[in-house]
Amino acid sequence: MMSDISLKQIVESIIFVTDSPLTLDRLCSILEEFEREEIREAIASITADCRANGRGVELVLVAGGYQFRSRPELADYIRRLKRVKPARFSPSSLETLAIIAYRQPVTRAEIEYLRGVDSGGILKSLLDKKLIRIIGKKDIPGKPLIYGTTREFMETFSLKDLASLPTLREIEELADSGDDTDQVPLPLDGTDELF
Amino acid sequence: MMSDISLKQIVESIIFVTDSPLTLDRLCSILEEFEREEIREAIASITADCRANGRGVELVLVAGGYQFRSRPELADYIRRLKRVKPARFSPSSLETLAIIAYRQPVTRAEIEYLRGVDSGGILKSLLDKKLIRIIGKKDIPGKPLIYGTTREFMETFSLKDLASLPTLREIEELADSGDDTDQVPLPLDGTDELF
Amino acid sequence: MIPDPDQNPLFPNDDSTACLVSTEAFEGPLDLLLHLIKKNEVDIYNIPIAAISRQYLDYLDLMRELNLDVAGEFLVMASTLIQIKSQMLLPLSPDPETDDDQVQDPRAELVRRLLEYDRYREASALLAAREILDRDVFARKFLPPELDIEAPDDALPEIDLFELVDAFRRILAKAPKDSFHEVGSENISIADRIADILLYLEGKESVEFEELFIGTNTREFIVASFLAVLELCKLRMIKLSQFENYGSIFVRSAIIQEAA
Repeated sequence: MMSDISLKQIVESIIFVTDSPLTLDRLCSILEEFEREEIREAIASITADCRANGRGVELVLVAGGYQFRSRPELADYIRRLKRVKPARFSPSSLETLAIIAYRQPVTRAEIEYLRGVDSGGILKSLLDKKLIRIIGKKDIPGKPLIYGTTREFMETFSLKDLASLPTLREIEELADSGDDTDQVPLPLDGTDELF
Repeated sequence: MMSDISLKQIVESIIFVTDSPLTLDRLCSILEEFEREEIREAIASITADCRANGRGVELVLVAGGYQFRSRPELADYIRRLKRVKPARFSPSSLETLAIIAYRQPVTRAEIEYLRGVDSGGILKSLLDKKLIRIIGKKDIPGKPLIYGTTREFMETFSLKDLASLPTLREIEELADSGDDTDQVPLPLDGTDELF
Repeated sequence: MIPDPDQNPLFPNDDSTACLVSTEAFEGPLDLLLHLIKKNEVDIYNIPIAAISRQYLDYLDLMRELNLDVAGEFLVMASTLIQIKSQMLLPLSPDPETDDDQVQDPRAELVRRLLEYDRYREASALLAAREILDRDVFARKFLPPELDIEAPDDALPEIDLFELVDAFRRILAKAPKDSFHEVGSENISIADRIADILLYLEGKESVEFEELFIGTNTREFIVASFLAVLELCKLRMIKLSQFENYGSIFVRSAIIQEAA
């Protein structure tokens, strides 16, 4: 065992990075060079430290495993984080937005023809986000709605005008230029690093 | 303010549960009832505690924000846990990243002139990994795309900000060359591709 | 640098092709040249071009013998080297383009590129040595379940431009082939003009055709405006009318406005 690394630090960091409670069994199998009893002691010591030092998180046993959790008294503060979580964009919204950006003015039927699936729900959500707008209705039978992008769309992507959208050809050039993506040669024993 | 809850605990738990580095600005907006200076002090105190108490994690400043990260000495143990392969970078993607990081905003033609090889595939793969992004188009004939690094790049390489990239040695001036600075404009006319 | 005892200092003899170069893959011609310069311990500001070129070409031969593909970039560099070599044979004369007596060394640009390349290679080593996330250091990249909620519908998305274009590229790759035309920058500026024209027509009974061309009077603008009008006609979003031969053309919107 290395001199300035303690088992306690190892256990703490392993539990820290894991997204679900870690059982003692699993910890023991990962740290097979340590005794089960040592690992149990390390956990107890970390738990005690969190309390003694007035930490904002505690090590708790949930669902049979160990996990760091924020102290329940702090819940009110933690909840404030909710509001600032940025929206993630689903691949289908991205697809739909891309079609509208590049083919505007475009009707729902044209979008669905390109995507091959119903896109009503996604159009609704893009309208809610103010990334697209209804330009009007086409004066043909059925009077389909016509969609285009908004000023908010330009701001989101920091675009001066639609002409500053990269052209498809520019992206295709990247994709086509050889297969020399950075495929790393396979390491012989699967563990060694490149550098 | 509640009696047995300290700002330090609040700050620790908020940074702890967030999945990306938290800027001081955001912390201040979440905790608007506290002074910026108090919050700054809490961060400094947590940072010092992590060191003094021999913790397995440390509080670091990356990409302009604060994040808890495992200590580098513990990497061997944590890797045992992760089923995912550790981040790997081929020499060519590192070379390309370095050029983009130090010269941004930079065009593909400039990158290829500096590297001496076609770099389209690598650019595509770095874009896919979100380590670089398209900043816009250069206002020269042909309007080539210009590239820059992302927040993810700074997070990945543990950089506080772009200014903290390690300084490169100056190039000794050639005897017969003039008054160039080290950011020499490349002899490209902007339109022609090198390869 | 530690001299390699197997290698003679500087260049053994002119016809030697036995200059052993390791077969490790080089990143490119600049990488290979730097390797040769360092291996021979020559001054980068005073490269013996003849000798280095010979070794460079030997290496390319070796690659071919080993049935390795010699990328085009290596060949381009080979011809650059040969060109420099022949320029070196001529007496150095002052550059006729400039007034001063400065003599341009034919190697100057190559040297600059090599130095610059070496510098970025060093930079990439510095990057590689940093504490890399998910290799040396690890962070929590997940939110506790109680915070991991869908963002509200009107939240601003976090996407970048490349994702958007790449999504479009993927769609076109799998879309029916007859459904699209090349999207070039001219088409995009047409899209801009279409949006502008529709906005201009909004709430107006009709406008004169020429009015749509008022703006920056570049050729590009006029062409884009014209194509935009054609496209809008084709889409039946505008209607054109003319009341007398050679008279003014009037444009009106054929869009039924949505009640706001």
